[in-house]
Amino acid sequence: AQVVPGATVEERAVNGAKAYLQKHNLKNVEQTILLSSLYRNSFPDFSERWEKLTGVTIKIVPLGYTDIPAKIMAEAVAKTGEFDMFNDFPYTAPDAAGAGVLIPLDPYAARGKPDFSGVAPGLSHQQYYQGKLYTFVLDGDHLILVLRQDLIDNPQVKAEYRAKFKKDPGCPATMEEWERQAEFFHTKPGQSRWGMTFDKGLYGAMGYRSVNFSYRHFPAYFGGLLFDKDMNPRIATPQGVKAIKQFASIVKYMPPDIQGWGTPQIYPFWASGQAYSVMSFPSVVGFANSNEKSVIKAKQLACLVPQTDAGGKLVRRSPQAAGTGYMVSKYSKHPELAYWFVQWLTGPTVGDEAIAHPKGFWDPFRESNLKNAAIRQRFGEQFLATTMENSKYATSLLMLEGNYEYFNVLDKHLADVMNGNATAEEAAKRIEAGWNKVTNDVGRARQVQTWRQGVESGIYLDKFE
Amino acid sequence: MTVRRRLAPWGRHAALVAWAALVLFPIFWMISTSFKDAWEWVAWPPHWLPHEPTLHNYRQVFTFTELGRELSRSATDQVFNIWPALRDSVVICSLASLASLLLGTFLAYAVSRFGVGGKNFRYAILTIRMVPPIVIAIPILMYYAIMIPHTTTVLFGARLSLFDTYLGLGLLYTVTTLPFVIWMMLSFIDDVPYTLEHAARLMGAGRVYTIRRVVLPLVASGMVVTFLFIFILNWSEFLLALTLTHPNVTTLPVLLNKFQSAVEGRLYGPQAAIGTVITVPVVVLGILIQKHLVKGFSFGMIRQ
Amino acid sequence: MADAHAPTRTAAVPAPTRPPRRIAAWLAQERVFRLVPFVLVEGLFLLLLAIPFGLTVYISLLKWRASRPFEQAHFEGLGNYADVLADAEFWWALGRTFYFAAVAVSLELLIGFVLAMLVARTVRGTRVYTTVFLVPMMVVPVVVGYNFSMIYVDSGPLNQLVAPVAALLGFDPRIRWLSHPIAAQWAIILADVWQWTSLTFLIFLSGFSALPRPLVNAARVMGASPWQIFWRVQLPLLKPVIVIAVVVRSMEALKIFDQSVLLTFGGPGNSTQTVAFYLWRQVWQFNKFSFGAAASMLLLVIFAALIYAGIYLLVRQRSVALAEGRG
Amino acid sequence: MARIVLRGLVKTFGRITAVAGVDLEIGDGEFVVLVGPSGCGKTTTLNMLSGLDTPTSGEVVIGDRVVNELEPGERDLGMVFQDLALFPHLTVFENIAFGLRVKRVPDAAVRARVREAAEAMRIAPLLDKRPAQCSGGEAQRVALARTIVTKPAVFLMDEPLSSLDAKLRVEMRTELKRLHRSLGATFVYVTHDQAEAMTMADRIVVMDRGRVQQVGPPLSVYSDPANRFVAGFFGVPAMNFVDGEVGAGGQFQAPGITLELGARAPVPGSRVALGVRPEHVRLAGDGAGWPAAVSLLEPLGDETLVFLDYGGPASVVAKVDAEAKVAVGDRRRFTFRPDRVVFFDGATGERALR
Amino acid sequence: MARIVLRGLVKTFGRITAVAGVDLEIGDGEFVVLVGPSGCGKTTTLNMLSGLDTPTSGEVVIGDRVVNELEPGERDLGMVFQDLALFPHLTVFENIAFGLRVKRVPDAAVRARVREAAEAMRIAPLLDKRPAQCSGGEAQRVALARTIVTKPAVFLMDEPLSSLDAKLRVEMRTELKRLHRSLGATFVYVTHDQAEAMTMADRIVVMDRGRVQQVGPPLSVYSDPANRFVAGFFGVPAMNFVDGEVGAGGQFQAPGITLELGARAPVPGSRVALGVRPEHVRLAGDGAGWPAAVSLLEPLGDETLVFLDYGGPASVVAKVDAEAKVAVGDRRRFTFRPDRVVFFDGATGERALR
Ligand SMILES: Nc1ncnc2c1ncn2[C@@H]1O[C@H](COP(=O)(O)OP(=O)(O)OP(=O)(O)O)[C@@H](O)[C@H]1O
Ligand SMILES: Nc1ncnc2c1ncn2[C@@H]1O[C@H](COP(=O)(O)OP(=O)(O)OP(=O)(O)O)[C@@H](O)[C@H]1O
Ligand SMILES: [Mg+2]
Ligand SMILES: [Mg+2]
Repeated sequence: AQVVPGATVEERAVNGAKAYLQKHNLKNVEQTILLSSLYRNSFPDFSERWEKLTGVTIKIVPLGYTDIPAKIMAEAVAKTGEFDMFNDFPYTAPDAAGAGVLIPLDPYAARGKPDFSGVAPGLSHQQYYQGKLYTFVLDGDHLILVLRQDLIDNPQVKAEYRAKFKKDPGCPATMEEWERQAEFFHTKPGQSRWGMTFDKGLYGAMGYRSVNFSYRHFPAYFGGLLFDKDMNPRIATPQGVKAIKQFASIVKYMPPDIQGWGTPQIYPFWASGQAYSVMSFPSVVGFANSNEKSVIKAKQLACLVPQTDAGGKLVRRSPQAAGTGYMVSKYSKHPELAYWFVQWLTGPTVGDEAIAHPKGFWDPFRESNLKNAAIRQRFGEQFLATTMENSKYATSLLMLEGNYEYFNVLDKHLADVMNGNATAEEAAKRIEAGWNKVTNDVGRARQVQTWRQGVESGIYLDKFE
Repeated sequence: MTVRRRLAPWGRHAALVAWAALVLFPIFWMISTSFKDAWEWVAWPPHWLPHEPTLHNYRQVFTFTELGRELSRSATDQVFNIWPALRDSVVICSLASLASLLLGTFLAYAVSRFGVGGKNFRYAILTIRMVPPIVIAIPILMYYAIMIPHTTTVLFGARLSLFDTYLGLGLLYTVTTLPFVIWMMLSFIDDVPYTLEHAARLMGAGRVYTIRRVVLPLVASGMVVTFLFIFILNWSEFLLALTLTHPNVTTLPVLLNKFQSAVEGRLYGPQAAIGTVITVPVVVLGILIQKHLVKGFSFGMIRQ
Repeated sequence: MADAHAPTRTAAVPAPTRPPRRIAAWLAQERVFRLVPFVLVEGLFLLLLAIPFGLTVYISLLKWRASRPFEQAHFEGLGNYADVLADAEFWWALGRTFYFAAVAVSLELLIGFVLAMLVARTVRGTRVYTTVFLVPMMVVPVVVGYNFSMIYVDSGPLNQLVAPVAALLGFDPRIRWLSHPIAAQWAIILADVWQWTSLTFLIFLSGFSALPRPLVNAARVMGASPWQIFWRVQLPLLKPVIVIAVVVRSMEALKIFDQSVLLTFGGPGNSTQTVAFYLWRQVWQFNKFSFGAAASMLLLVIFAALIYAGIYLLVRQRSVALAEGRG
Repeated sequence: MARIVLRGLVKTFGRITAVAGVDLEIGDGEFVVLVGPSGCGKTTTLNMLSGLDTPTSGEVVIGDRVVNELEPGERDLGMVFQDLALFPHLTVFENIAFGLRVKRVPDAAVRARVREAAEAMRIAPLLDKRPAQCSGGEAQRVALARTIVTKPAVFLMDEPLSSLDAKLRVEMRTELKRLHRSLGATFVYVTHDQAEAMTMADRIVVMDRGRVQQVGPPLSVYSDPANRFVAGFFGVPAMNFVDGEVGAGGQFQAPGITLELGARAPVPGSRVALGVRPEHVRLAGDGAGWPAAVSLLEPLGDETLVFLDYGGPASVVAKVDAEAKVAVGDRRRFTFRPDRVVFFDGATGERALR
Repeated sequence: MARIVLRGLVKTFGRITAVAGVDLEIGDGEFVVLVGPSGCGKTTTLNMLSGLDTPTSGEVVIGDRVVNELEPGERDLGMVFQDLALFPHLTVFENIAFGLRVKRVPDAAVRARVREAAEAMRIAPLLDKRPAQCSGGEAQRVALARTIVTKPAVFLMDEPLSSLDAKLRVEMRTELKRLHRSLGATFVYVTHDQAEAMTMADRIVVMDRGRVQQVGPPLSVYSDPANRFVAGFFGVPAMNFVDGEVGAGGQFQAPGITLELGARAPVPGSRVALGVRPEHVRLAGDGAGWPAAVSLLEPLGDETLVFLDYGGPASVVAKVDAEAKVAVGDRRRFTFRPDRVVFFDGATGERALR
């Protein structure tokens, strides 16, 4: 195919769009994007720029991201052509692509030459499903751990901590150590320690434990492939059971309602200084640094996700848990035009600007981000360095047909363990059975093939032994 | 005995006041929260009244600008302005409720006066109401989005889809509320003496004229009650709207859902603001017709 | 007024000349007129419910996940039904639903009845009480949902109110209303009770105000205590109204969806997953359209049984009422 | 012009025969009253006349048209209903105007005619009120005004006075007669109150079990009843009946009472019932008549009812002047006014021994 | 033992005064009838007696206890309501048994007493039916049986017969009298039907606008009314009133009618109204009496009402024998029975010129 002229990814996109408009003699085109409502405060700045550059208007339909997959599937059934682009997690792609609502972008990419260099493998390979390019990622939303720098630096804390653990407090190397720290820092309301009184108490840890979130965190505790080569679950193993236990046991140092909490509870709570540590999306750091009511501005320490014991060896895995990508609808009237916008938005230059956007929700993920002054300014050196390092361990969630059902099985049984309704061993067995049922229902042969393809491509970092 | 007789009213009032407090508390909390800034939404101990009252939530909800971006404080704010959804809800709910009311009233008339549909029609009709909406959501989606467009394309050469349209949702609302209309209106129409109609007809009035000028005015208050009741049902309906509309048409409950879901977390302040705004008019309306409400809900089962 | 039995005219009397009837006049004829609304409504039902219903049956016999194009769906027979029946989660959700409905509806009936009785006996303030008690009914359930989610927050007002009691009994006052499996179930039930007691109250109040006053007076003169009047006179007379309240509320309670989504999203785990919510997830989250259709059909069958039980009760009450000279 | 003929009128509801064949001719301008016990088919007959019910068989002729096929509104008649059927949501004015509005009479004419009707019925000051604000008598007049405003040739009235209290009923009776006289229209009036029937009718039609029992002027129905049903139906208190038989000597014999039948044609041994109205029972001095004990007195003010135990199964009631000296327990003799005694066949109830 | 005394009884509902001060003594075993027009406070008085309403002020004494503070059920009385108030969900048996059941009378005794009451009221065959399956008269008897079964000392009845038709009403009147005589209990009976009042009462209490107007035996209330209200209330058709004044010569003067007052004490010039009942108006031959034209005849069967136009504002009505020869348009003279003419003060309506 003929590569579109242009020196940069963005230039090629603009030129490609203009050429398309010219070729089809189009004017006043409006395209619609189904946008995760997280971005609705920042996205318009870019869509307006695109309109200035090409004359194509982008209409935004914001929707909570939990509702987006259903909306995409409804479009797969209804085929209204209402939407040109979708903004959702990459792991929506398997079902959506299977339903035929997504268009493979490889033919356009061949002419547009997008640039994925400097993107960690766990992130860049996620853009493909069954070998085809469906998604452009613009968000390195992998999990990190954040601690309270001010507490760690407190001399009395240091002294007590050293007395107990024979080392200085700091980023925990392993999940076990994080839990030990959580226990150490956990303080009841009204208790006085280290010369301070904790009126509202101090929780040792925070993390996402609610339905539809647990599965995004669990791989960090598991540390490895959830299935073997033939799609047999590896959960009912000592490694799996240990991961489940670890996942559940730290909950006792978390706020009691944590199983019902999402981002809008966790972020402000963290910023209110009532917890020592939080495992969350990277944006939590920016939130707590910039929010006016935050009491922990510049008191945060970003850490790599702790390592976990994966069957005898320590591995560090940071699930790519919430980063969204951009897909093009098959029922779009002008899929190519939509493609050009996606390529433009996610390109290295515009993409960097997006990440630097003060009200954006895009997180750094590309090596070039490190050199971008605005991004460094926004996220801070320490955090940026950490998160870029962390992204090397970023691993995709399951890129399989029916993945939400796999996730649900996991969530449900993890909740049972957290609530004491099942032991880790029982849960592991049930998860295994549940997953097998899904695999069989979807079609084992097909799943095995997709699974292997995904593992080979490196999206899970780990390979079959 | 007499002591008991004197004390009983006090006991009654105590119980009633207690329940009234229970009923009003969530409403109070909603209104209070609607004036709170984000930091007061979840505070321990809770703030019964806002310490720093603000209109910010209302401003966000009522902004006329496209997305109200300038009013959102941080990246987590996902606030939408209420106007388009308000329009959609008002249009769909009024028209559907009205259609249902008229159709249902006429059918109720036919059932009451001519025994149309058989002896137990008035109960059989309730079966419609018992079907959970989720059960019909997918087939209706396919029906609206595939079968109807396909059929119209073949027949008329024009693709007509009911998916995500006023008509599509409105029709469903009409159908799902019909059973209640028929049921309630039956009890009102049964109360209108035959002789009034006879009198009108003897004076030369036709069937339609009689209904319009004699029967309808007499059941008007019943129709108001019924309308309000089904309007509330439609106004509240969530699942069908969620499945069968958006983005062109968005009703309030769906919009409200965009402010929150258990997963995404909640924006209590703006939600409370919207909640206050959409609750108050309905409640005021309800209070105005309270007397008729009480009359309309024994469904004609006790009559002496 | 034309009738099939109309006698033929005698020749002696000239036939009345009639103006030509137009469509309106034709419609106004009783035998036509009576059927118009019926045909309209039945037509609507047919068009909007019967066809989709047929479609559901058809889909339920296919093997179709929406993650594949519809064209790839193939005939599966009753396999989906077998799958649903074998799915423990379906039964669990169904059980939850019945449990919620049973507990919530019982509470609503009980509280609504007592409130209505108290209001009916009160002389002063009836209007105010009635007005206040009816408010919840008029609040959009979604609003109720997040309203209660505010109240249930572990650092929310409810726990603040509970705190003194908690302190006394020595447990953590921060009850996890939404994340503890049992508390979450009650959270949903209480929200439902809060909202829908207003309806049962309204129905019962209508019943009480329709009760003939002289009957109570008669009982009083015969020396019946308020308690005896209640059990021997009012309650039996209110039976039809009670049946209505039970039927109407059960009907709606079995469909419970909103609060389970809004308050807990079925969690923690699936402890608050109702069958409507289960279906919704199977379909819209897991894209199992044919499975969902089969589950829908099974649900319909189960509900239909209940529906007919309910209707049977209603009809029987009605005929008893007629026999007693009421209604 | 507004002659009414009913020919072989039958109406059945399912298995119930409400009207079992009624033949009747009503002259133009006549005031005919249908009376009979509850459920005898009066309302049904009237409804077939008005067109509200369709006859199962038979013909209704009004003027000189068979009207079976006509809508009620096309039959040129006015009707007053038992419950008046005033439209509660309309003012008195609009109630009266209704029939004119239906016919799209111009507004000015409506106003004039309503006012005229209202004045005729003396309710002009009420025109702006609602029916609920009118007293019983006023509401009654409104219903009449509503009917006369369209000047129908035939007036049908179904127990129009039954909801009024005794006093008002008496007044409205007079009012209705006056109206009839001034309009000259044909009136068909249904009641089960015999006082109304007696005082208003030109002719009374007595119905029972769906059939006409007797037709005639009031006094002849009262004093010359065709059968025992009619005899018992009229008169408060009811006619006294004494069941007996014709003795061998041709005299009437019953326990305690024996009466010579004189010139009438007796069939000895046949069972007959003697009937005599309370006002024709006389308390006699000693000697004449049959002995009896006074068991109960009911003073009515103007007159007093005396219950006489003469040894038969029921008492004989005599209506005597209020000032008559009678006390409970008195033993008195009584006789019947011979020219006022009637006899009925013991089996069929038809008049006998004329 | 079941003497009843009402002392200064007052009841107000908000601004409405339903009963404006009633003082009354009712002897043990007496049959007292409260009559009066609708809304005059009869029901309210009865309800205060039964305890269903609490008096605003005043005392109710039953037997020799002040019962103001007692519950209705503790006052040892039985009540029959206007609409009977039978429990539709209970059988006739259980309806009758109700009062015994609430007192936890043993089952065997209940059965015996219910049967006894049912037999007394002749409804034993109905015991298994429901009230809706009973005819009007039967239902009436059930209500009575339900009341007598507890053998109360006082019976209160609020228009118990008003829903029955004329014929049944007459029968039930007799039934009630019989019941009263056999039970010997005190009866307080409310009605606005004067025939019931006249025929049943030992004493009649006439009420109007919340006050007692006259108390006395039926015939004295009828023939010797205390004021114009009472006079007009009794009698069908109503008493004739002629408004006039006392002339200079001490005679009564009205347009068309002049009457010597004789021995009575006239105050010349004072306005008085003459009252005379229709049965005391006599059609005279030539010469005597005042001339008048017969404007209307109302034959009642046994008697005929003659409307006489004598030149005054209203007609004078005379009740004459049915066989009297009178025709509309006749010019006749009429007189009043002098001993039956009463006079009322023109301003206050109180009796005058006694
Ligand atoms: N629509 C109907 N369906 C069935 N039966 C009916 C209907 N209308 C009247 N009947 C029956 O027909 C008979 C005659 O009824 P109709 O109303 O004519 O009596 P009526 O003489 O007017 O009595 P009343 O004095 O009580 O008004 C009654 O037995 C009644 O039950
Ligand atoms: N509960 C009440 N509230 C207000 N006013 C009342 C109430 N009960 C009765 N009244 C008024 O008190 C007055 C007397 O009423 P009551 O029922 O005693 O009359 P009544 O003589 O029994 O009349 P009727 O013959 O119509 O039964 C009426 O004007 C009535 O409107
Ligand atoms: Mg009738
Ligand atoms: Mg009364």
